[in-house]
Amino acid sequence: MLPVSYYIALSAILFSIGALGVLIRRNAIIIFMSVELMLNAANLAFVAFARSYESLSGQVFVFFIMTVAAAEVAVGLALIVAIFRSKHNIDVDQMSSLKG
Amino acid sequence: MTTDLILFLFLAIISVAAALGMLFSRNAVYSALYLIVNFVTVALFYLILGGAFIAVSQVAVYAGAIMVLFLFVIMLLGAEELGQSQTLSWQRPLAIVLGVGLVAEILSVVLTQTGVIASASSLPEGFGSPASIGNTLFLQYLLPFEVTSVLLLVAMIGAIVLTQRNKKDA
Amino acid sequence: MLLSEIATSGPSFFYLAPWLVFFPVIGLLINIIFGGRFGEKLIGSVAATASGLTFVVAVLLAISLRAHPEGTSILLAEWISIGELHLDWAFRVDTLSVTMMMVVGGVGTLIHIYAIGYMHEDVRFKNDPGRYRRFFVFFNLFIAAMMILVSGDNYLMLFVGWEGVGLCSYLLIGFWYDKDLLGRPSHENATAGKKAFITNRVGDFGFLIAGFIMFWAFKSVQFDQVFEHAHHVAEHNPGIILAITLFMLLGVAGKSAQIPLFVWLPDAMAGPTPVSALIHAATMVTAGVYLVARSAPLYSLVPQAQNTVALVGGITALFAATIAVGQYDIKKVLAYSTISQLGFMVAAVGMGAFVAGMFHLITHAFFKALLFLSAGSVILGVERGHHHAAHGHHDHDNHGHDEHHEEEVFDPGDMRNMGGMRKTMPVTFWLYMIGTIALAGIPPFAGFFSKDEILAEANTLNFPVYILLAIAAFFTAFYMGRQIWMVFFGKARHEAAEHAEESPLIMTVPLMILAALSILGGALNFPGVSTLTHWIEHTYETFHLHLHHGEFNPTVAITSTVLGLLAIFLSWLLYGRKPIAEGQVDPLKKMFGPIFVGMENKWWVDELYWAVILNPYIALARFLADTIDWKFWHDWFHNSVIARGFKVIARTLAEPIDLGFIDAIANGLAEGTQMISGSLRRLQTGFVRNYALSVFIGVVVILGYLILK
Amino acid sequence: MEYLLHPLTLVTFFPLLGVLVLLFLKPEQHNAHRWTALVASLINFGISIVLLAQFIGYESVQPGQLQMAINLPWIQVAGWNISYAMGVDGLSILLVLLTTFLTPISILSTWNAVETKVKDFMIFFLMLEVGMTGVFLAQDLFLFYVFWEFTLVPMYFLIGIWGGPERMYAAVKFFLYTMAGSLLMLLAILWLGIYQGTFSVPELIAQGGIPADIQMWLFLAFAAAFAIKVPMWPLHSWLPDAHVQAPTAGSVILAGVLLKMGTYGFIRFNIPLFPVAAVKAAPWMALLAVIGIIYGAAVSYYQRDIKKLVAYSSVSHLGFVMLGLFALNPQGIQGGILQMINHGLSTGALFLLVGMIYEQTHTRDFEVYGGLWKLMPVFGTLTLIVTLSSMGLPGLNGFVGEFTILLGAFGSEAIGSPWYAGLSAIGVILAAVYMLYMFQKIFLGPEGSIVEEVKKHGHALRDLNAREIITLLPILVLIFWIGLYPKPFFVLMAPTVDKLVAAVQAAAVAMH
Repeated sequence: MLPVSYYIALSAILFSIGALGVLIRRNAIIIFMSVELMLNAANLAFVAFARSYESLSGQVFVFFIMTVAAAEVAVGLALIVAIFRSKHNIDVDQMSSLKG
Repeated sequence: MTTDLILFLFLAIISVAAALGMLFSRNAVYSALYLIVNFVTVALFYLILGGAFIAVSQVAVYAGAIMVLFLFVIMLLGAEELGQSQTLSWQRPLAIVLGVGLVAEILSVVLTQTGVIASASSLPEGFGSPASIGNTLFLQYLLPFEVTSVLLLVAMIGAIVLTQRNKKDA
Repeated sequence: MLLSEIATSGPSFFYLAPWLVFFPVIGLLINIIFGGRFGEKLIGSVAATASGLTFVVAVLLAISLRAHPEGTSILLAEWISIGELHLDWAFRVDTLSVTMMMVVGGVGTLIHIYAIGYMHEDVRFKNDPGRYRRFFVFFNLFIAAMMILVSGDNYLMLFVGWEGVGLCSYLLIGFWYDKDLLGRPSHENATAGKKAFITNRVGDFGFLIAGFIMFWAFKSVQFDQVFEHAHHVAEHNPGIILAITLFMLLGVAGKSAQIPLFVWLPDAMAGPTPVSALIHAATMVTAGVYLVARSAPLYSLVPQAQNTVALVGGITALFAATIAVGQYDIKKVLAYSTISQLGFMVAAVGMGAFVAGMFHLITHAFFKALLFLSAGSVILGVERGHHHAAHGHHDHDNHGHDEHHEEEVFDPGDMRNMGGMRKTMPVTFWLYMIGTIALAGIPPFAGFFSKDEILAEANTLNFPVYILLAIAAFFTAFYMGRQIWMVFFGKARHEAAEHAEESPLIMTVPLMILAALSILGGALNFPGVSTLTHWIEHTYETFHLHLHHGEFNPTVAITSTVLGLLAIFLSWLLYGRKPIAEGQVDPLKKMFGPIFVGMENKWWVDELYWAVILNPYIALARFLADTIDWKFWHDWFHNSVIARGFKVIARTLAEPIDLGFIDAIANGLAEGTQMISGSLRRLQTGFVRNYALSVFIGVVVILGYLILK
Repeated sequence: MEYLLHPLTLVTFFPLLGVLVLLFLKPEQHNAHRWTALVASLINFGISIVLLAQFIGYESVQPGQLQMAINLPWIQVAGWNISYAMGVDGLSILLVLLTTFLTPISILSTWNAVETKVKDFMIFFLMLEVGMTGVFLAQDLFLFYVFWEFTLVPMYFLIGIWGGPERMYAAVKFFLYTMAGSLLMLLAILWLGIYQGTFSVPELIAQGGIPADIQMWLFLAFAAAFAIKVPMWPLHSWLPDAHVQAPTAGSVILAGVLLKMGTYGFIRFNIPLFPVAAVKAAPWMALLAVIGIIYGAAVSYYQRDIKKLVAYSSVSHLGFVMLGLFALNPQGIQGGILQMINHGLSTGALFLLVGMIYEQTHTRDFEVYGGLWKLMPVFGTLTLIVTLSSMGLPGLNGFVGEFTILLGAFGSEAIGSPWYAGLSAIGVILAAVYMLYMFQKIFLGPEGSIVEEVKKHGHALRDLNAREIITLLPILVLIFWIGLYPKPFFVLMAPTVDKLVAAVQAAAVAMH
């Protein structure tokens, strides 16, 4: 069994890539995917810790995160569809009506 | 030990590569496919870490259901690629610097504290099996489990309401 | 009482006592619920039967009492029970109460029967036949309340009946609540009813206070317990017994129309005649006498109270008799006569001649009911005659009699409109004569024996009262003679009297029974035999109260008889020998002038009360309501002082202080905030990614700080 | 869950369920609103009957205790000990029943009278019921205060929206008056809560130990709130305005229940919490009560507006209640509590009757009335019975209350002199004067001008219809029941009152 830190490091890298995706890309769908990637990174850390502490709670939390992610994707994609209908675009930089 | 390490590195490289592929693809469809690859490698990690049930769920739910949904929406909207219009020119470099910074920070923490977190070499019988997960879920986490069901219901209704066309438009 | 005892010592119907109240209540409920579909005869029969059944019960109780003369008390239910206060719905059956029950039931039933006929015509003359049922409902209610009064086992239950009969009196005086005595639209009758109720309430106030003192002195208002401890209390604190009896006297004065609360009774004649007979002559007004007789064990302990009661009775007897002389309304004469006779009874029970008072109560019930009902018969006869005469004049009139009332005001009760009616109404005439002789106290009629017993007792017990009563007796004979001569002799002074018609049998038969009782009633307590005395003594013996036995006094008897005959002769001289003609001034007025005017105007007692009590109260109420409560307290104090004062304070605070100082600070703060926010708003780019970047910067910086710390 | 279905919680908050249903109904479904409110209040009455049965059951085991008590911590910050504490005893059970009994009757009386915004009316009415029931059941001073103030809001709107022409003035006056008194009470409550360490009434009573001079101040602060609510003379000025302007159902509840909150406050808080002060204050309270009795009766007599007359008669009647309560002996207090019920029934019924005639004639001025008994025999007879009950005719409910009160006050050691009761007994005479005056003006005498006036508008005066008779019938049954057989009512309160009297007497003895 490899040390947990390996997995944590991997998890951190994946998380950072996801975060960069959110920050760099303008395509709303890809931003979403990046969010999913971040969630996955977190899941990986959970499972690694679950293994290391021999506690199933970590795995159960992954299960819950998956559920939340599913719900989030459903609502988020619905939002994107709704926005696309009114704006005919999914570029997040076009949606700036909150500008002060 | 070494086989473990080789396997780990092999999968980790694929995983990071797929993530980066997702990040830099122009086409959203490619991004999605890269992401699926990433999810599958992560599922393999789960398997290695003794989470058989979670691994299967990962493939079924993420790689299967969620990503298919993504692809559906991409196709539906026909928004694979966006036009060239850089609005915030300074954001991209700053973000990359920060991202690297974050990785460096986390790695520094992880590498300096390696010895603290020990790992058990052997696992109890049935760890991460559907039966054990089920027991934990329905005994210890019953109420959260029920709450997530409500959450899913709300998400479903929300999705339906949001995507419904106005009666006047129809 | 043990069952075996009942089995061995004759029949016992004591358990029937509650039915004294239940029967009339059932009767009135039947009439309320089903009466709408009944005919008049059936309504009247139901009511009369209910009343008759109470008489039957009373008789059965009397029979039971022969075997158990000490009487008993029948518990129906617990009423109020708080701490030391225990009040029951319990019925007292002893010789005293059963005597009253028989009078109420018996006379009541006869008057019920009479009323079937009387009201049949009355509602038609007054043009509102729908009110027939209401009359009998109230009548039965009265019987029920009166039975509660006489059968109560404690002072409070007695009080329930006491106020209950007052209510019935109110309702029945105001029976023609939309008319006056002459049938014109007016508030007069309703006001008379209200006057009766309120005057009675003044008396009831005394009763209540007496009850309160009694409770805190005896911790009970139950007859047996009070009387048992009366001696004890009297020894330590005679003032308490005196206070109780004097406050009770106020109640007696209210209900039995004694000075100073007698003013309601003459006005009460606004009710239909059977009401006057039953309630305001035979039964309800005697409740006060019954109360004193019932409380004999208390009164006999305090001579001061006894003297006061006797004096009140004596003065009332004389005072009312003088007023009766000056009245022209046939019922008013009888009303004042009733007050006067009640004075006799109250005087009797006051001086300790309880049996004599009760005896006179009984005979008075007979002959005064007879007189009132006969007077009612006379009035209806005159109405019939008026009706007849009116039709004679207006042959084309098809609308009935209601219009005459509007055209021409005619008082069928005014004796100045009567005269010579012995020919047109012979039966009524003879009945009236019997009643008159009985009332005047001529032997051997009932009134002679009872009145004589009172006079004889007064002669020995309280001589000043004896003098008052003897003079009152003289006046009694005089005004009754005057009435007879004016109503039945001479010539008719109005065409209505000329055409008067005799009443039907349903009215005259009960009268004949009452006449028979008026003749023979004296036998109840015939001197020497003293049936009633021995009968009632049983009750007092239980409280170890030994009655003073009045003896027959020939001197007193002869004096009073001679006085009576002399008075009748005098009245003949004035009114019989030369009957007064139409429109002629009363001969007494010529002779005595101002004195007669005083009698005619009831000595201005009503006016006095208006001036001394009522008008000041109304003025006070008006002052409190309009000036104090509304103008001062509501409008001035609250609306002006508080509300306007608050407004003034508010304005001062609002303009110089709030606007000039506090507001300025607030505005300055607001402007400063606006300036700062104006520069800060540039941060809001509106790009989501930008916001996310700031979060990310935060994460990296904080994490870095934590690591380097 | 267990607390949610506790009878006391249920009986208090059940009407909210009706409110919830009403919220889902469309504003124009007037009949549906009426039925919903009626059914909700009737079910609540049923619940209160169940409560009564349980109460009798507990009472037979432990008489005089606070039964079915709930005690849940509510606000426990900074040493404040506020709980959701409820309980029922002989003092409150009858008033709870009176509330749940009068509410459906009042709702029934609005059937034709309230035509606009029926939904809002019913919502406010049901909320009012929640507040009133809560006031009678709360055993925590803070909770009590919340309920107490809560009743103001619906009543304010009931008067202010559905009232007569001067409704805003009356509503604001009502609100401000009650509020002003309540603030003093709030200060006293906070003092108790902070310095005695608990807001729980039973605990405060058990602790005792408030110094006599402070008791007096606290007594006065509480009395300020309650005396305005009762209202005691001379703080009654808001009452005629509120009564005259309020809609019929509002008047019924105002007279029937809201005023009782004041007298209830005295018996629940002032007397047991500050027994020494209560004994000291008794003669003064009795004096104010006597003045109120006579003054109210005299002022009633001179009113020309029917509702105003009844309003002032309340001042007189509640004077009797106060006299009874401060007699501080069993007769006086039990009579006082019963008289609260009696006044609720009789005056409530009077307001119902006035409302019924007002619906037809649209005037409350005596002068145009007269001779209505002939045209409306049932109406006249029922009014007569209620009038007689109100003026204390033996055999009807009013007498039992007044008699026991006067009897108690006459021999009361706390009041110390029979003169108070003697003078109050004059009020019994004066009650007959104004009550009979009112009855005569409306029902007796020749027909008044109103008869023609109504005919001009194309319809004759009609007698009561079935709904109106059904509205009144339960009250009439109780009027006779209490008058003839009040024992069950006295039995309910006797153990609690005995305990209270014993406690007060112990305090009075300790004082000397």
